[in-house]
Amino acid sequence: MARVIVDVMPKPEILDPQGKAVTGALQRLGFTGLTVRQGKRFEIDVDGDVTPERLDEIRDAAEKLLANTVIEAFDVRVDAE
Amino acid sequence: MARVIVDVMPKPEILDPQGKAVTGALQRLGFTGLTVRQGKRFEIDVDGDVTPERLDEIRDAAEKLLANTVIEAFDVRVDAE
Amino acid sequence: MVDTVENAWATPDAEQPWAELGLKADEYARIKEILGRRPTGCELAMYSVMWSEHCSYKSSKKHLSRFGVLGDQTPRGPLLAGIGEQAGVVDIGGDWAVTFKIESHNHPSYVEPYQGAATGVGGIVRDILAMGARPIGVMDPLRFGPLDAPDTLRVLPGIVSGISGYGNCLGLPNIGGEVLFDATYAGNPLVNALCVGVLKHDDLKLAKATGLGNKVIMYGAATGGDGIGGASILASETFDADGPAKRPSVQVGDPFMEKLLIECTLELFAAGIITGIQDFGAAGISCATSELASAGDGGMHVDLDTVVLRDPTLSPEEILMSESQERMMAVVRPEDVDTFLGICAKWDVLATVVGEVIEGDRLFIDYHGERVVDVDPRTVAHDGPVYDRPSARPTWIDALNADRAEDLPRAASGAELAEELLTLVGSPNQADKSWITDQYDRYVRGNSVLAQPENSGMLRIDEETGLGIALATDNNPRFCLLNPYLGAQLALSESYRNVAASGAEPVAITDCLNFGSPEDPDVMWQFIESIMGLVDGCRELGTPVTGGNVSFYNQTDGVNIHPTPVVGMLGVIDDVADRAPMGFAYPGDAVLLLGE
Amino acid sequence: MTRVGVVTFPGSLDDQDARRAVTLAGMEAVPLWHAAHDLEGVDAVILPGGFSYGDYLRCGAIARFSPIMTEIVAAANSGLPVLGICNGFQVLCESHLLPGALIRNDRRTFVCRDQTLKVESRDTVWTCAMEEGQEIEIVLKNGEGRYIADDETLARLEGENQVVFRYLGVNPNGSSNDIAGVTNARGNVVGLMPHPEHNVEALTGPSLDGRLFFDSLTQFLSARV
Ligand SMILES: Nc1ncnc2c1ncn2[C@@H]1O[C@H](COP(=O)(O)OP(=O)(O)O)[C@@H](O)[C@H]1O
Repeated sequence: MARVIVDVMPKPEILDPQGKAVTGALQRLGFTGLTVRQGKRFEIDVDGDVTPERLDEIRDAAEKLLANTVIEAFDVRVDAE
Repeated sequence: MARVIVDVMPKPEILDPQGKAVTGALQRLGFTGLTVRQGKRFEIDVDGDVTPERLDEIRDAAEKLLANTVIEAFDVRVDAE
Repeated sequence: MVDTVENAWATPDAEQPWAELGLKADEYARIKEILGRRPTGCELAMYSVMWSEHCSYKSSKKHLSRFGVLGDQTPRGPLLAGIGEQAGVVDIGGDWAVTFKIESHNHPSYVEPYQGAATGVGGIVRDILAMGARPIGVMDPLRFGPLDAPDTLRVLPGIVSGISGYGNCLGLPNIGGEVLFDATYAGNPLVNALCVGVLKHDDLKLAKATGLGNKVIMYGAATGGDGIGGASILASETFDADGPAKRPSVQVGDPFMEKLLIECTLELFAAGIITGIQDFGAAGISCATSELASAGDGGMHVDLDTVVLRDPTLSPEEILMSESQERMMAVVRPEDVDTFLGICAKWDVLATVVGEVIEGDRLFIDYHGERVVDVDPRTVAHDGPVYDRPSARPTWIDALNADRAEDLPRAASGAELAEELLTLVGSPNQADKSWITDQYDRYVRGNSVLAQPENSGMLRIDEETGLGIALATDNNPRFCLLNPYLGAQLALSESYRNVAASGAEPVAITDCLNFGSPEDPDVMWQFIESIMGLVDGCRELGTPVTGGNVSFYNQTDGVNIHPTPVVGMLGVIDDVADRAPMGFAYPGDAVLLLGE
Repeated sequence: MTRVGVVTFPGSLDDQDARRAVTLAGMEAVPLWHAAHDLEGVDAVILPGGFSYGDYLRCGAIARFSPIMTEIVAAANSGLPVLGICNGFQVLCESHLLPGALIRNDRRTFVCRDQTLKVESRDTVWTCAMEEGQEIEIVLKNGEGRYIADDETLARLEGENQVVFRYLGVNPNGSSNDIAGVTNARGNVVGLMPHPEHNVEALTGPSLDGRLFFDSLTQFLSARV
């Protein structure tokens, strides 16, 4: 079984309240000099081989469903491991 | 500026309602043979160099704050790019 | 290079992208006439947003003024603030007053349903807060296309969870609203949001900058490049040869920030150190500075370099136009600045002194040590164009009215009648709405006496005496299409009845006038008729209009939505224990039918 | 008079409601600020509902590290009665005062409803005035109220009578074993998703069953003296 990873992150120019909250919390905990943006990670187990067509299909799915492309950017890749 | 990635995923034995919902939604959209687990991705911009000590520190932060190790597993790595 | 005032004098013929910013040729000419020179890039940015339909009400101003004849008397006493303020304020007796207002966020919710609806709630809540009130409840009249239309499937879940996500996170009970499905809204959903707040009479705050030497403080979220599509044009013209960085077309809300802003602002009020305050709505700093300055008794000087930025690449034009959410501007005596900053620090709210009230009546804005704005703020905030757009009774309206429901075939048998009844009660508009309303917290704050599925929402205001308020919103767009004058009155009387039926005395309204394109004479006619219907109806009922909102250009592929003037009625009840819930309470009670 | 502390975190929402409920129960409500290291000598603590720090990371994850929580964890471990309601329950789980975790509802939307609960254990500070098996109606409102724990933990909770409340009729969020609330081994720390503080006045709540929580506290404290 092959695995494809889809990372979905808020676009850089978009406010990221979650990342802001985490950045602040880390600071208060004494972890300084760290700026965080928070996004989503999807691990997709694919039945059968991950052909280029299959990958395109997943890209399509990411665009349609996994990411809200108005405010998020996504990245699709085959899991290295 | 260096970047560290922390991935946080629900532990395999733990229910993942979001992933289940996404799996179902993909199916309804006609994307078959895909099983999804959904987690979080943190992109951390680090002031200064990412020394092994700094990475340990971030691992500590992940353990304490970014993941709830009762239900989640995490992975910390320096961004390849 | 920054386009300074000096530069504007020196280069009178420089080309400016006024048309791209939505200004008409005569409007641009008028700005030059006002200034006696061409505007700087920053000035052009300010005028263009403030003179937009959205901010200047240029197509509706003339007609909205008719509400003025209703005066400021409610059955319970005078309005403490009326149309023209950020929200109307009603004396409800005792020492208490209530402020409420409804606003639309239709277009943003179509583009990005979750964030559009969420920031719609955020915006109206700040309006209420800026009056000096604690926000205590929200309502959300919604209109969608047919329930099974693909676009409804796209926008509805996002809109509902946006309202729920933001409102719940602020801790404001959702005490009512509407959900209506009609083909007219396919491709143009309506998201109206109402907020109500409570204050003591003495707590009333107005948006004005007074007191020479007083400091102007911006607080809340940092300023980013949100919602400044237009200003990017300017930036590219005046600055970077490569064009501006990408600017988001949508704003993302941060309800947690807003919750902090609310608590922080209420503590600032309580400390008695705010002499003037304004929320940031559309048009950001342009709006806040020009409105505060023109309502006050002096001028204002602002240093843009002190504005805290989320995105350091913003040009001064963009800083002025940014619609970043969760920001406020306050005017504070110099000796109170430290206290002010201390309270903000306690709530983890960013605050910076960005300017001060100065002698004279000009608004000066500097950037990198150079003057980029030198205007009379009144010309920005209030002297925008006013249009008397052509209106005409639609040619189709008689035919539409002639096509009467009475001409439809009638059920001929009991079985047919039963079938019709089932269809009726099973239609999405009649069916139970709890699949939506269950996503809203109706209990938080512990004062919700009535909420869904009741006729009106009711909140206890005074725990000692039981003094409370009731609110209902209503509109039937089909009636309004058939006859906008009577349709508006129907909306008005339905909301009146809903409030009265719960045991409260209706006292005043807010309205959200959702219409198609004002450039279409049919729409303008519908708009004027609706206003006249409301004016005549309100006069009859003794309920003045305290404020509201106009949303034009609601159309899909050039087709206008049915006129949708949503009315929000406020009622007062002396003791909420006397409320009348709907539904049968005791077996054996008599059932009476009132009216014909 | 019994003094009950009610913590306010940034983003707490039902703190005023919890204070009102405490007052209506004839006790003194003591506001506790998240940034303080002082419990002001209170007899019990309520962690109220809301969205502390926006709950953007995980519900309760950031609040757990606030100064007041350091004090509460220590005090709870030496027996101070602590009630965590909704977000407060989440904070207690994140602080490991209670086992398990709360995740997104299975229906993936916020849900607000009048919920029937079955009292499973009266062996706690906060339920000793209730009857075992009693059905109570308490307002429920949450987006992330699905209680989960690994099988071993669940078995232990069930075996040692640490499940305090179960959803009856409808399981509104998909919680394992219909669990609505749990307690620690000692019975002084209770967390539940539903909101007893919204069920103390006939005018504003669907029942008066929330009062039982305060009756229980009173009973416990008076028995102890
Ligand atoms: N979008 C909404 N938000 C909050 N409450 C709503 C919303 N839509 C409907 N409601 C509430 O649900 C109840 C039933 O609504 P509705 O079926 O429209 O009733 P009615 O036809 O009697 O006005 C009312 O209490 C109304 O305020």
